[in-house]
Amino acid sequence: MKDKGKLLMLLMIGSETFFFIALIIGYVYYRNFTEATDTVAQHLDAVRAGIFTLFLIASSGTLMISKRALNKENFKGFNIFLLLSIVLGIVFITGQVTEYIGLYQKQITLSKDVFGSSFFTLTGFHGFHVILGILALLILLIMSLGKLRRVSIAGFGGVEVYWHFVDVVWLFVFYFVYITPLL
Amino acid sequence: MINTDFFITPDNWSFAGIILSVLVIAAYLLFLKTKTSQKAYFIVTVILLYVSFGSPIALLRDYGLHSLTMLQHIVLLMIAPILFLKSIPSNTILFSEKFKLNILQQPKNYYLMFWWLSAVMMWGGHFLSAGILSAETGTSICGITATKDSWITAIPESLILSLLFIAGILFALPVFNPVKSKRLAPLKSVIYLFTACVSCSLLGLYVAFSASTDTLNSSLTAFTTLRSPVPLTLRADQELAGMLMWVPGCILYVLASVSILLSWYEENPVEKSETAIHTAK
Amino acid sequence: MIAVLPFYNIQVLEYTNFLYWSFVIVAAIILGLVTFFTYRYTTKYKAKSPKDKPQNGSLNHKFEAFALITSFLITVFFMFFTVQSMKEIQTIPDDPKPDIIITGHQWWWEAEYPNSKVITSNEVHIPAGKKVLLALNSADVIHSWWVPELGRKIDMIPGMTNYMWMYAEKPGEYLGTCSEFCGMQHARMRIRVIADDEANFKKWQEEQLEPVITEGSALFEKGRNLFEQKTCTNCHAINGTSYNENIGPNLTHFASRKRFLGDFKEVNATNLRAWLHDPQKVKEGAKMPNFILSDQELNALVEYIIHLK
Amino acid sequence: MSLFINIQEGEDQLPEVTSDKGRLLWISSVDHKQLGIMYLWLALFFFIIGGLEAMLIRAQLAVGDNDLISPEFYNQLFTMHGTTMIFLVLMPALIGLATYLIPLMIGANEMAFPRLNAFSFWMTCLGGFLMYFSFFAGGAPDAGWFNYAPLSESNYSSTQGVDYYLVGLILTGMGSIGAGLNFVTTILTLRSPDIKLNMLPLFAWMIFINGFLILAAFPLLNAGLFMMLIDRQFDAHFFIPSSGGSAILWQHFFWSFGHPEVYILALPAFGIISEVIPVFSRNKIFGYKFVAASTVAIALLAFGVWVHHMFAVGMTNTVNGFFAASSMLIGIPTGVKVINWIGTLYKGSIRMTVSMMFAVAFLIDFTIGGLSGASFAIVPIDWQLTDTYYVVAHIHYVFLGGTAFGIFAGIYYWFPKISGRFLSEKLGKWHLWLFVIGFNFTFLVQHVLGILGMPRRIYTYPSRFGSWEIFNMISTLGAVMMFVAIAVFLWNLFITLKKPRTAPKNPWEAWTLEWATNSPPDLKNFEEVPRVHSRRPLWDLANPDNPDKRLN
Repeated sequence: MKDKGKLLMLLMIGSETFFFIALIIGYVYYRNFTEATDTVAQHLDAVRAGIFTLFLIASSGTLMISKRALNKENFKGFNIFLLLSIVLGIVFITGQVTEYIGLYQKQITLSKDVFGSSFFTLTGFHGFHVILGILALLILLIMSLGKLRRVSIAGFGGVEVYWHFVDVVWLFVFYFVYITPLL
Repeated sequence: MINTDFFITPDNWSFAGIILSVLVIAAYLLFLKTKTSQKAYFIVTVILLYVSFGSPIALLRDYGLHSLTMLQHIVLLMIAPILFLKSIPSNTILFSEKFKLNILQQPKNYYLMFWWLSAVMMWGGHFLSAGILSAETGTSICGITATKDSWITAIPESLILSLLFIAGILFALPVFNPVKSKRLAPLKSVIYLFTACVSCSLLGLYVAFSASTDTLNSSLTAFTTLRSPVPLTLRADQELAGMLMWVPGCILYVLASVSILLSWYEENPVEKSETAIHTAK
Repeated sequence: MIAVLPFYNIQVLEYTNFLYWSFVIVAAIILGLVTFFTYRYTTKYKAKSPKDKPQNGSLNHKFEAFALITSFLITVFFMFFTVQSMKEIQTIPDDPKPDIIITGHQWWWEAEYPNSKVITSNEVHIPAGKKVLLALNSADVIHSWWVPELGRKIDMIPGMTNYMWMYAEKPGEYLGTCSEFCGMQHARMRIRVIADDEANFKKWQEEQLEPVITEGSALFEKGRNLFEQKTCTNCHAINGTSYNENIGPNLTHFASRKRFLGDFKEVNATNLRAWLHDPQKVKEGAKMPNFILSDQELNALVEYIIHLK
Repeated sequence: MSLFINIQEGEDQLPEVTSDKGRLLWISSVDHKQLGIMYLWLALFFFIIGGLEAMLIRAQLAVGDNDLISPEFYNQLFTMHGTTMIFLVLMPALIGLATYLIPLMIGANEMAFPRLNAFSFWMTCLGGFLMYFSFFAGGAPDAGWFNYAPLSESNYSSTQGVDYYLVGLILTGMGSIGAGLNFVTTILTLRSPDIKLNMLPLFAWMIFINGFLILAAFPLLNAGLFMMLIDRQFDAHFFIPSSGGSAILWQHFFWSFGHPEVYILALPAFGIISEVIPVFSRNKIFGYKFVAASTVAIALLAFGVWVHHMFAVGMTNTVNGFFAASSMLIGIPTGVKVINWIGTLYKGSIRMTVSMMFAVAFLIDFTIGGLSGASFAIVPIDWQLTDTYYVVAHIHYVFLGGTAFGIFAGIYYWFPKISGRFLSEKLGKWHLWLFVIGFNFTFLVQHVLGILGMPRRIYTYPSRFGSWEIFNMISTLGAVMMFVAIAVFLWNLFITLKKPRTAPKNPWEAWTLEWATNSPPDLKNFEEVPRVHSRRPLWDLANPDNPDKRLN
């Protein structure tokens, strides 16, 4: 493989997958197989979360478009769509933060019960990964605006894969956290 | 009572199935020129298919034996497809160079797609089976609940089993394609199989460890009437199912990986290219 | 003194014994072969001088296949007997009705006999010659019940009840120990199981159910009052009185027991006095607080508790 | 055809350090050789600390009813001893050797990500020192190295020790993941163009597989550690049964990491042995295919056996039975490896150097460890012997008699390459014999102690148990012998490092690429890399008339 950075990122994603599998197992375990109360589950708004999910998916799409622009050496398009991805990512994070605030106002917290613990841990770690991804994209954007164009493009492969990964993980999290209680 | 009677009652053995199997085997032996080992693989495949679809074992499912369903699924999803692909000669039209379905020409074009497709079919198939069982018994199976006697019971079980077999073939194709040049590189096949193992393990884990007393108690009444003759407790049955999915399934892929690697260590591109030059002349 | 290997003649241990000895034999053969060939080759093929040319000899590769098949067969053998003996040792009915419920505490044991309603601590009595079903759980952290001569080992996990069979063929005292690390005094959380014959066991149960003595010498009375004043009753229950908090060991027939503090000290006035005087000095980390009792108070309390027969 | 090819990387990929002179430069170094050496020093440092802890433990247990050490301190000691030896000694030592050797073995000048390499090292270092800082911050972790909940939760472990344990392990875990990432990418991308993946030296192959194991296993631990940290710091309830959590789930997380971890520590040692034995037997490894393929089988199976640490937890016979089967099966590929190593001795021309003697000691002691491990797969035996000194003996036979002997063999073997000097063979033999005899004295009797019913992790035992006392005394005396052996080893290191550099390029007439460089290698490892056509490139160069079978 030519792109060392992308290879490294792929391996790291493989590793992170196991991390999230462990967290999801924890979540499913407490959700399904203990007598944990469902207070948090009852307060989750799947529709709202679904809308924010669309933002995150869209950000993956815009990132792909910006990659295509990069391959055609259309730097303007590249920058615009990169910026768009970042904005969409930030929208998603904003959604998550406001959701947390809403839940905390309803006294649903990390320490309320075991379901709260696993819910906030799982979504929190995902949110943390999204923030890291946004930072990486920002760095790419800033570098591509400046003189370091060549370097930023070299790092693009890795960051792109990472961003898609964060996106896919969210789909699983969304399914297990928001959809399964409805089934 | 499940005893030898159950197995020797001719009614429980599908006669049409036997005829069909014999015909298929005969056709294979007559029309295809293959190695002896391939013939053996094919015969075993047909026997496995027959046992899964037409033998009393298929009927035992009706006792709500979760572990047996899982065994059936493993055979159809993992064992039979590999044997089947191994038994197909490389000049079969579907796989040969002449067959110009572009996507099948290079494994890198389709392996990801097939992985996902078969993973979805595997999980979907299992959940559908659980759903049917749930609808038949009116209880929840591994957290899956269907309304009693809902439309879902109309789906014939054999359809799901056939789908699983097809999913198995699709899944095994990138690694066990009869044409060697269309296979994934050895190390990539190992990773491909390993990722499948992870997926498989998760299902096994889920099934095995969801067998807590609490979840089972709710379904106890329905099952005791259904399967009073079976000498397995409900919990043991479900754990057995999960563990079967997990341990033998994974060991099968580990063995496949190791056998792929063993031939890869010996691989000698020099010899290969020399013979290639030889044939070119 | 615990002895696992000279197992008693009961099924549980027979199986374990058989498996262990056949394992030891197989292992000894394998180890013997490895040692022998390593020794033989390293001496036989030792280079005579540093300039010896490499010989590049090689064993036949069929040898690997042979080893694979042999070890697989050994595996099948042990697997078969493992499954068999697991079934023998650990078949618990779907709807278990335990004879004794044992709860692990940091660092002592509580035993409850649901049939006779006896509650005791640290010293478990069982009838000899009869299989007893134990239910095990824990009040705080994970403990593990292990009386090697009487059956398997099983963890006691908070929030979960485990079951196991225990069987003593002959009357006698059997020692065991908590074998999951459970905090500071894990070492001093030992078990004493006393197997009585049927008649003695019945007698013991009846004795345990007898009401507690409430009257005695003046010192005894003083001790009883102190027991209430010093808030001993907040943790310790004495059946037949209004003290029924089961946080610490049940003291109803305390003096009928041979040892206390998780089989650590013999029950006698001296040990009891030392314990009440400064629990942390006797068993560091124990949950028992130091009530800073005066000498008279100590005498009275000891007098009271030592008469709880 | 030329015998050498030029290496493909440009100068810009080399570390920015221009000289290896000056001590301070080591701190900022990103050179894989310097980092490898620092890893080894770190491991040695913690090895001494962990060893001293072990000596205190043995001193306390030498006689019954001993009150040399308070129970509280004893619990901290054995917790820290276990954690230190596994995460701060064996891991860094193996990663250090790999960091030093992998680029050399595959004809590269650097790791794929030199800065990540430095990051990994400093993370491990930080995690280790943070964990030890807990001694000065109110108390070290005291819940055992596997830290079972709920004993490790705040209501039962009130000091900050466990928090230090959690944070320390998360940091070292990140370091290990970084190292794993680096090994895999380096091997995949920086190999000399001649080297196909199936031509890797066995050590490199094992590290390659090990990289994947690290990548898959450590995240599982990290997830558990984070959950427990959240429990302790933010009052969550993951592992607290009294408020709805599950004590068992922690065990599942820990052991689904913990068992692969055993192989993470064993595989590189297997790799070292597979390098040392052939070189000193002057013989090709018997069955490269089997050794390499069984490694893959072990790595894959390693994730399906963890419940055998939990047979006594009270799971049903069905679950236990399947895990017993998979645990027994994983013994088979491991056992076949021993046959491969012994087969390599056959018709060799064996030179009994200290390195080779450690490898031979490894063969026998690791077999004992493997066999006693197999006895735990037999569930009824496990139901008697788990959590007794039998387990203690087993784990030490695997980690000390297995991995540590492997590391010693590797250190005596590669020391001339790393430092340019030979460790004294005479002192080395003292070290070896004292250590091996002391080791077997210490731990062989512990099997018996376990069978006699002595549970592990007890700070004392009643002195009325006479036989316990005798065996414990033997064990302690053995430990003293090992202590002396390590002193001899340190003395050996000390005097050797004062000697001038005299080692030639290839003193052992070995066959892998690292021996084609200077001893010690220059900052840029290879000006030109020898052409490689087989698994033994230097053999082909030395014996042009009788080369190995070509593989490319």
